[in-house]
Amino acid sequence: MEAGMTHYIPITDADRQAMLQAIGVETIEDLFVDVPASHRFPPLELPPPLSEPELMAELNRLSEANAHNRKYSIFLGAGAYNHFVPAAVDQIIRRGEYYTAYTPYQPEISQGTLQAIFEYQSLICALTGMEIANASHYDGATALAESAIMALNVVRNRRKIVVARSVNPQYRAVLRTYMQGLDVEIVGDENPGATIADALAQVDDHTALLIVQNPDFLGRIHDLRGLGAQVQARGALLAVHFDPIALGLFQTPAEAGADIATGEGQPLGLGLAFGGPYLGIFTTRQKYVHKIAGRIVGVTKDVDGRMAYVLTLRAREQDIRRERATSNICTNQGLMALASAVYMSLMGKRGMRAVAEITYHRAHYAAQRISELTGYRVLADQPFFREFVVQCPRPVAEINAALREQGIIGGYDLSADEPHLGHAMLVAVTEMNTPAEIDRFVAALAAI
Amino acid sequence: MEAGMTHYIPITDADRQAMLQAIGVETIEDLFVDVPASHRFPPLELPPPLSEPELMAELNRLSEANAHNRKYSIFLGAGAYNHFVPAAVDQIIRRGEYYTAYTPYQPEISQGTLQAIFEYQSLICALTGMEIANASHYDGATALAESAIMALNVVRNRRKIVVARSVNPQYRAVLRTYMQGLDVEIVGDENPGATIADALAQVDDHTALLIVQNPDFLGRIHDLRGLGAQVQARGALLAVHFDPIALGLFQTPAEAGADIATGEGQPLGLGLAFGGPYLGIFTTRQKYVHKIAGRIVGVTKDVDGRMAYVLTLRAREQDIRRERATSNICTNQGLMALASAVYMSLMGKRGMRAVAEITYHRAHYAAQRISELTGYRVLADQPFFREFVVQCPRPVAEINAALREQGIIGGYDLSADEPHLGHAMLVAVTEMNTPAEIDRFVAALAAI
Amino acid sequence: NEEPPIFTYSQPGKIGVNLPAAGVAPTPLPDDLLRQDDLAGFPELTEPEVIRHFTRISQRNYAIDTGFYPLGSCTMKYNPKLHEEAARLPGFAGAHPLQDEALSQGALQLMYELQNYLGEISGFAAVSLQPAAGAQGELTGILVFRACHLDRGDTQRTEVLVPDSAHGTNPATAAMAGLKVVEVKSDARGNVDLDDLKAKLSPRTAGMMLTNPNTLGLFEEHIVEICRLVHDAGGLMYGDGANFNAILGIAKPGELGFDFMHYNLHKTFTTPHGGGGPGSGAVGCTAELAPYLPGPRVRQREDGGYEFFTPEKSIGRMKAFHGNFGMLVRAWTYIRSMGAAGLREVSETAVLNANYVRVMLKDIYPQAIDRICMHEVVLRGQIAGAPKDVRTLDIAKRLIDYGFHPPTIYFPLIVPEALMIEPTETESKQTLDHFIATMRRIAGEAVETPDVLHAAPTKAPVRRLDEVRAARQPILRYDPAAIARLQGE
Amino acid sequence: NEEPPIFTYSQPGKIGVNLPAAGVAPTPLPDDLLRQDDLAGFPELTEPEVIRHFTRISQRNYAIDTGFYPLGSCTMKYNPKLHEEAARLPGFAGAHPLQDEALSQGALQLMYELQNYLGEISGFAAVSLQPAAGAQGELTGILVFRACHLDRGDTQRTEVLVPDSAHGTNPATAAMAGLKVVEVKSDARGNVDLDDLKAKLSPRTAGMMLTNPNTLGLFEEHIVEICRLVHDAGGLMYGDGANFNAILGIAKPGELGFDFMHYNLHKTFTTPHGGGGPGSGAVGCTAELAPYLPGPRVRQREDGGYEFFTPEKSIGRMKAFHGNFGMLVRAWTYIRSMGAAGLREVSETAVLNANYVRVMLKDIYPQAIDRICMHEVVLRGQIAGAPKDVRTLDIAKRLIDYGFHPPTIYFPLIVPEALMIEPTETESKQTLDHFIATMRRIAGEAVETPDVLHAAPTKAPVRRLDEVRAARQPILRYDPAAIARLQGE
Repeated sequence: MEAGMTHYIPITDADRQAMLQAIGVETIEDLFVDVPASHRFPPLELPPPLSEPELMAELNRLSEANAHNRKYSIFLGAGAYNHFVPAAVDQIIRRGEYYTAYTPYQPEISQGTLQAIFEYQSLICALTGMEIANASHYDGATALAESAIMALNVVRNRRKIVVARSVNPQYRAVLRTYMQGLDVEIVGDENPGATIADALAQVDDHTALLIVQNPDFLGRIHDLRGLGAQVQARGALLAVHFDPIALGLFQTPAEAGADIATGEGQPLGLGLAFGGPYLGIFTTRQKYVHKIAGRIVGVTKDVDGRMAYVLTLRAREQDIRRERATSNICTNQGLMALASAVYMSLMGKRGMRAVAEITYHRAHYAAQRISELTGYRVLADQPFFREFVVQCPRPVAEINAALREQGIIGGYDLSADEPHLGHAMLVAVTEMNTPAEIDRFVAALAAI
Repeated sequence: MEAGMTHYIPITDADRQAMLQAIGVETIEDLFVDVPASHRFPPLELPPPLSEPELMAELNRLSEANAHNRKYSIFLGAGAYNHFVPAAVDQIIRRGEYYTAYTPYQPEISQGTLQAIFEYQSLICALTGMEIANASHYDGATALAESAIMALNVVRNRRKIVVARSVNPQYRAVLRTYMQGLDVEIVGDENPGATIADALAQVDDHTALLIVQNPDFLGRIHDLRGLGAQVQARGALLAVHFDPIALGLFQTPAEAGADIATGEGQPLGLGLAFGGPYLGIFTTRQKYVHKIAGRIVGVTKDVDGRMAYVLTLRAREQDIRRERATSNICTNQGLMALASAVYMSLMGKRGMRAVAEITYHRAHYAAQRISELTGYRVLADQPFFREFVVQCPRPVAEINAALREQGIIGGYDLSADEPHLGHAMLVAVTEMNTPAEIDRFVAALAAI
Repeated sequence: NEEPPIFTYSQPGKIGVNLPAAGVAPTPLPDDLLRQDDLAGFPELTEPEVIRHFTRISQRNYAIDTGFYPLGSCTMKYNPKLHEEAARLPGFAGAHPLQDEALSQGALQLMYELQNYLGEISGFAAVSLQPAAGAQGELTGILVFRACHLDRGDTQRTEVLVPDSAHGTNPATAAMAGLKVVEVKSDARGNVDLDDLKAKLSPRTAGMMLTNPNTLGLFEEHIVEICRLVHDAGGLMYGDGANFNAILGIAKPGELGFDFMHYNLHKTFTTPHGGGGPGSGAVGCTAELAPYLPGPRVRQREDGGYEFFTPEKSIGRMKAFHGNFGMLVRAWTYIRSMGAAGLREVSETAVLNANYVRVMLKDIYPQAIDRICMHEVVLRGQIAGAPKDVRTLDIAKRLIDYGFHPPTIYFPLIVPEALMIEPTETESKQTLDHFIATMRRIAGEAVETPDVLHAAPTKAPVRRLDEVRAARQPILRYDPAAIARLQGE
Repeated sequence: NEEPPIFTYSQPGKIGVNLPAAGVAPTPLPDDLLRQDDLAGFPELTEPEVIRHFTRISQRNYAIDTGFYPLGSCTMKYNPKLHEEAARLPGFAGAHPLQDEALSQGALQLMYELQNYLGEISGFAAVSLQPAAGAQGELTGILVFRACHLDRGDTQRTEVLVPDSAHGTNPATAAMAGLKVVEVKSDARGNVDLDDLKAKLSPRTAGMMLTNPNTLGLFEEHIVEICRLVHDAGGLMYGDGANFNAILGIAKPGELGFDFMHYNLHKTFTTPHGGGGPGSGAVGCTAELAPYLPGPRVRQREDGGYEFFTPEKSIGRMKAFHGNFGMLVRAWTYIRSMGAAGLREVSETAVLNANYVRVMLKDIYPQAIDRICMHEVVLRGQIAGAPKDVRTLDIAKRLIDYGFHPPTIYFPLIVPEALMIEPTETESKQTLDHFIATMRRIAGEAVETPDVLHAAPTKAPVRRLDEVRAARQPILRYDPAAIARLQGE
C-alpha cells in the first residue's frame, strides 16, 4: 500500500482480505465480472497524485493567478455584487453538521437543517412581502426560468411568456434554454431600449406570464405599483425578479402585486466565488403552494407533541410525481440558503436598511463624481440603486484594461448586450467601495 | 444608540431602562458611585471605531505587510518550524464547542475538552515514551523552566541547575527569568562550544537538574542513552527538551533515561503564527505525579458507571494550594493541545515517521548542496536532523537581505548567540521545502 | 435542547453587524419608490445570539462528520477538509465571475483541467461544467439530444425511454424538456429487459436514460448491447452519473456506448451535500454532441492562456455565469489528490464495502436480486418471523436510536420494502461491522419486541412526526399564531 | 452518544495525511540514534475517522457558542467571529517570529498600537505583550517589583500582601517569585480591611496584589487610600486585571494608584478561552517600572517603521518569541471595533447585567455583601427552608439540567456556599430572565424535592463523577487494561 493513497479510505490490506473472504471471492477484480471484459479497468491518463503540501501550493498559485477582492477595488456587478460577508456566516456554514449532511429526508435527525431552511423561508417572506418561499433554486436565473414553468402550469393553455428587455440578459438566455422544448413563445425583449410599459403592452390573452426585473439590469428602480393588477386583469401572472439588498429600502414585489417573485441571493452573504454557488430565491402566493417547485419545510409536531420541522407537500416533487412533476429539481442550494439566513439574521431590520442606504448614497456619489468628468456621461434620468450606466469616451475594454493597472476592476462592458448605448459601462458600487476608493476610481477614469 | 456600537451587546435601550428600574437606580452612572468621583469616567483616547468592512481591510493590509509562508520560501527555524498543517486541524479547533469553552471545571458538560486532553496526554506519552504528561504549558521555553521548578521540589535542598550551552538561548533566558527569585545557581552554558559532556561534568551533589536539548539548538542529534543513569547517580534529575517531529525517527527522552521531558509542540500542526500561541509539552515519570504542575485529565466513572473524564489530582494546583503551589499556572494552551492531538491522530505512526524522514533527507540534501558551494562551509561533523550550521562568506544579515529579494527567508543568524562560529547561519529544512525550492535556495546562495 | 425560532429573540434596535457610515453627502431617497412596511417581521438580533442559535440547532443534525450515513444512491462519502480550505482561498472565493479573462487565468486553468480530467475518467470528448446539479445535468443532456435530432432534421423523436428502476429525476427531466416518457421493464436479474426495450424502441425514440450501475446497485450486464440497440434505433444514450462512484477506473461510460452523462460532483467527487445542496452536475459527451453543449466552456489558447467560448450550436446557458465554481475547486482538488490509482481504489473499496454488507446481512434481509452488487446493495426489510406491521420504515427509524443514519428506503420503487445501503469507501470495516451487528440486532427486536421498532426513534431530537398535519395545515413561514395553535392542539 | 478513545479506531497501515515523497537521494539514517519502539501505542487512522471522532466529542462540551456561561471571575463573553478570520490571515498565521523586522512591519505595527491602546485604557505608561496568561503576567509583575527594589538597593522587601479574597494565582505567584505571602483581611463591606492592611505593611513589603473590582464583585471603596498606604510603606501596587471588564472607560487603574497590572486578553478583550487556553496576559506599568519589563517590546523608529527592543533593565524573557501573537490580533481587532465609547458601553452593560441578576435573586439567594456590585455578583446558595444537605454544588449541577453552565462556586473562599455569577455584557435580558427564573425554580425544588438536586445532572452527557477514584487510582493516559478494570468495577 502506498503512503498517501489511503488517507480518506480506512480499509486496510488486512481488512480487504478478510472482507473478500467473507464475500467469497479471491480478489477485488472478481467483484467486477459483470463489467464487459473488453471494457474493464481502462487506464486513466491523469496527472500523478499530489501530496497535500504540494496540492495547497498549487491551489494557492492558481488562486493568486486571479484578481480578487482583497487585492482589487471592484466596480463590477451585472448580477454578482461585492457586498460585505460577515465572518459569522462562514463560521456557521463550515460546521460539519450542516455542510456534510444530506437533504433532510429523515426529519428526526435533520432538525438543524430543517429549522434553518424554515427560518430562511420566513426571512425571505418578510423581506419580499410574499406569502411563501421554497428552499431554493440553483441561482437567480434558474429561479426566474422556473417562474415561467410554474406560470404555464397555473395559467393553463397559454404558451406565451413576455419578458422585459431590462431583465438580465443571462437570465433571459436561461429562460430560453429552459423553454426550448415546451412549445412556448417568448417575446418582449426584442427591441433595445424597450420599457416595461412596452412589455406590458405585449401581454395578451395568450400570455401566461410577464417577467420584469426591479432594479433592472441597468440598475434603474421602477415604480411597479399596480402592475400586478394590470397583468392579472389580462389573465396572466406577474413575476418580479428582485434584488434582496434593494429590498432594504425599495418597493417589494408584493407591493407590485407580483404572483411570483424571484431573486439572486448572492449578495446575502455568499461572496463572489467566481460565479457560484449562489442562491435562487423563489416566492409566490399561498394559493399556488401546490404549484411551486422544489423543497418546502413546514412545521408540525412529533408523537410527543413537540414542535418540529419537516419537508412537506412532497407530492409535488420529482421523486414522487416523476414524469408528472413540473420541475426535476432535486439537489438545491441548501447551504447557501442557510448562509443567507445567517446573513439576514445578523443584518436584521436595521442592517438591511443600512446596507441599502450606504450602497445607494455611495452609488449616487460615484455617479455624481463621474458625471463631472469630461467625456463621461452618466445616464441617470431614472432613479437607480447601486448600478448606473456611464457612457465613456473610449471603448470600455480599453478603459478597463487601464483601470486594471491601477488595481481597479471597472464596470461591466455593455457593448455586446446593448450596443445602442455606445461605449457604455455599467458601474456597480456597494458598501465595500469606500469614498476614498470611489475617488481613486474617478481619478483613474479622469486620467485615462 | 449608534449603529454599530451594539452588535455584540444584546441589551436594548428599553431593556436598559427596565433593568435600571428593577435595580432601583436612575442611570447607569449610578452603578458606579463606589468609584472615586475624581477618577470616574476618564476619557479614553483611542482611534474611532472601525466598521467590519473597514476593519477587515485594515487587517488585510497589516497582514500583507508581513512576509509569510504562502509567499516566501522559509529556511528559518531556531525554535519555530514551517511544517505542514493539515486543514483538518483548523476545521476542528474552530468549532465553537471547543474554542469558546472554558477550562473543564464542570466535567459533566465538558467531556469534549476533557477527552481531547486525555487523548493529547496519551499521544504525548506514546510519542515520548514518558509515563505521564500534563495538559500543557505556555510554550517550550516555559515548560523547560517549569522542569527546573519541579526538580527543585523533587530534589530537596539542592539549588543548582546545570543547563547545556546547546539549549535554545531563548529558553535559557526564560529559565533564568523564572529562577531569579529562587536563590538558584544556573551554570553549564557559559562557554561557547561547551558540550553535553561538559555540562554533565558540572553536575555535582548540589545539583538538582541537568537540562539538555536533543536535537540541540544547532540541529545536532545526540546519543543520550545512559545519560539519565549518570545524572541520577549523582542524585540529580535529567530533563531532556525534545523536538516532537524528530521523535518520529530518533531516540526518545525515555530512552535517554530522562526524569522530565519537555518540548515545543508548535511543529505539531500549529503553524508559525508569528511566535504564538504555541504549546509547552511537559512529561515526567509516574512517581512524580504529585509534583507535576498544571492540569491533568484522568479517567473515572459517573454514578451510573459510565466511563468519563475529569481534571484530577487538583490538590496540586494554585486555586487549591495557593501559596504552597509550586507553579501559578492556570490558563494553559488547551486549544493548542487539542490541535496537536488532531495532528498526531492524522499523522499516526506512519505519518510521524514519514514527516521525520522527509525532513531528514531533504535537510541533508540541502546541506550537501550547500557544502558544494564555494565560500560556504557546512558544519556537519555530528549527525543532524532538520537544522544545520552554514558558515558563510559574508555576514548572514547581508545574505538574508539578498535572499529576501528572491522571495526566500534565509536561516537564523547565529552571530549574536554564537559569535565564535563566525558568519554562521542556522538553516532549517522541512517537508514544506520542495527539492526545487531547495535548489533555488542553493542557487541564490551561490549567486550572492 | 429545543431551540425556538430565531424570530423569538428579536427585539427592536438590535443589530448583528457593524456597518460603516455612508461617508458621502446623502442623496435624497425617491419617496414614492420606498417600501412601506419598514421590513415588518424581519428580526433584530446581535451576533452572539445568531451564532448561538445556529450552533445549537446544528447539533440537531446528523451528518457525515458525526456518523455513518449509508444512504443509497446518495454517495454520502467523506468530504475532505483540505477542499474546504481550497475553495476559500481569496482568488477563488473573492473573484468576480465577469472580471476580465486576463484577471482570471487561475480559475480558467482549473476549469480547463477539470474538464479534461472528467472527460478522461468517463471516456468522453467534451465536458461542460455549467449545470448546477445532477437534475440540471439531465435536462442539459436531454435538451442536447433534442437539439441534435432537430439539427439533423429529425423532428419525430419525442420519446425518452426510462427503466422502471430509474431515479425520479429521469422522467421528470424528460417531461421538463417536453418529451414523453416511455417506461422499460427490468428483468429478473435486475437488468433492463431487452425484449421490452426492443419493443419500445421506435423512430420516435429520442434516447434512453440509464443509470449504470443501476438503482439496484447492479451493473447492467448487457450495457453494450443496450447502447447498440438504442443507437440502431436512432436514439442516444444518456448516462445518469449518480452511481459513478462505483466505476472510476473500472469502466468508462463513453467507451461502453453512452453518448452523454452527468457527474454528480457532490457524490463521486466529494464535494459536500450541504444539507441539500449546492451540488454540481457537470456533463460530458461525445465529440458528436459537443457542439450543442451549454457555454461557456473553457479552452486553451495558442499562447497557452485560457479563454471561455460558447459551442457553435449550443442549447444555451443553463444558469448564470460558469457553474458552481466552488464545487469545481473541490472536485479538481480531489482528482489531483487521488490520481488514477487512487480513484480506482475508491471504486474498488466502495464496491468491496457494499458487498461485505450484502453478504453479512442477506440471510436476514433478503437481497432484492441475489447478485454481486456494485457500490450499493438493495435489501428487503422483510424479516422472517416478524409481525407484518413491522415495516422497512420501522427498521430505518430504529437505526436512528442506535446512532446510524438509515439507508434509503422504499426505493427503487420496483422492490417491495426496499432498503438501499451505500456504505461508500470512506467507512472502516469496524464501522461496517458495527452497522451489520446493529441491523441483525434490530431483526431480532422485530421478532421479539416489535413495539420497540414502532416507537422508534426515541433517542433523536424529536420522535416521529405528524407529516399529514404538516401537509394539511401547512405552516411554511414563521407565524406565531399558527404555531401557538399547533402547540395548543 | 458516548465516543470511545481515539486509540480504539487504530488499525495498522492507516494514515490521515497525504505526504510527499522525499524526492531527493536518501541519506543513510544513523542507526544508533533511532528510536527502538516504532512508536508503539501511537494510533493509525484516516482523516474521516479523526474528524468524526473530534466532531462527536465536541458535542459533549458546553461553550459560549452553545449557551449562557455565567462563570464568575472568568468573563465568559462572546468571542466575535471576525476575530477568528483576522487571526487566520496568511500574514499573521504564516509569518515566522524570527523573520527580519523589515518583513514583519504589519505585525509590529499591530503590536505597537495594541501596546498603546492597552496603556491608554488602563492609564499606564508602558505595556509588554509577552506574558502568555494572567498568571504569567502576575509573575512578570512581581519579578519587576523585586527587580525594582533590588535596583534601588532595597534587599529587605520579601513580602507580598494578598487579600483573603484573592485568586489562587496571586499567592502562588508570590511564592514562585521567592517572596512570602502575607494575607490581609476583608472588612464587612467586602473591602480590604484598612486596619489590617496598616498592621501588615512594613519595610519588608515588596508590594500588594489586589483585584479591583475584587472577587466579591465589589469596587474597593478605599482604593486610592490603599494605594497611598502601600506606597507610603515603600511597596508597589499590583493590579490583577481579571476583572478589568467592569471598568473600561469607568476608571483607569494607573490613575487610581496601581503601579502594574496584567490584562487577561482572553477575558476583557474577547480572545476565546479555548477550553483552558491559550490566553494572553499582557502587562502595563508606570514609567518608573517600564525599564524592568520583559522584552521584546515594540517601538516606532524615527522613520515611522517599527522595531523590537528590550528594556534596559529587563527582568528577561517570560517566554520564547513575542507573546501569544494570535491573541494580540484578536484584542487589537476588538479595541478597533469598539472604540472608546463602545468599550465604556461594554463595562456599563456588564455591570448593569450583574446588578439586574443581583436584585432579581438576592431575596432567595442572599448576597454575600449587600451592595451594588460591579460586573459580577456573589450570592450564597443558602435557601431558606431547604434541607441542610442541599448545597451550592447541588444548585450548580441542577442548573446543568436546565441548559445553563453553572456559576463559579465556593469562591471566593471567604464566602460560605458562594455562587459567583458573571453574566457579561454579551447576554440579553431575555437570557438573564430565563436564568433568573430557573434559579428561582431551583430554589423551589430545593425545598420541595431536594433529591432532584442531589441527583442532578441527569440531562448532561454524563452524571456526577467519582472524582476520588480518579485521584486515588489515576489513569492519566490510554491504558486498555486499566480502563477495562475500571469498567469492570
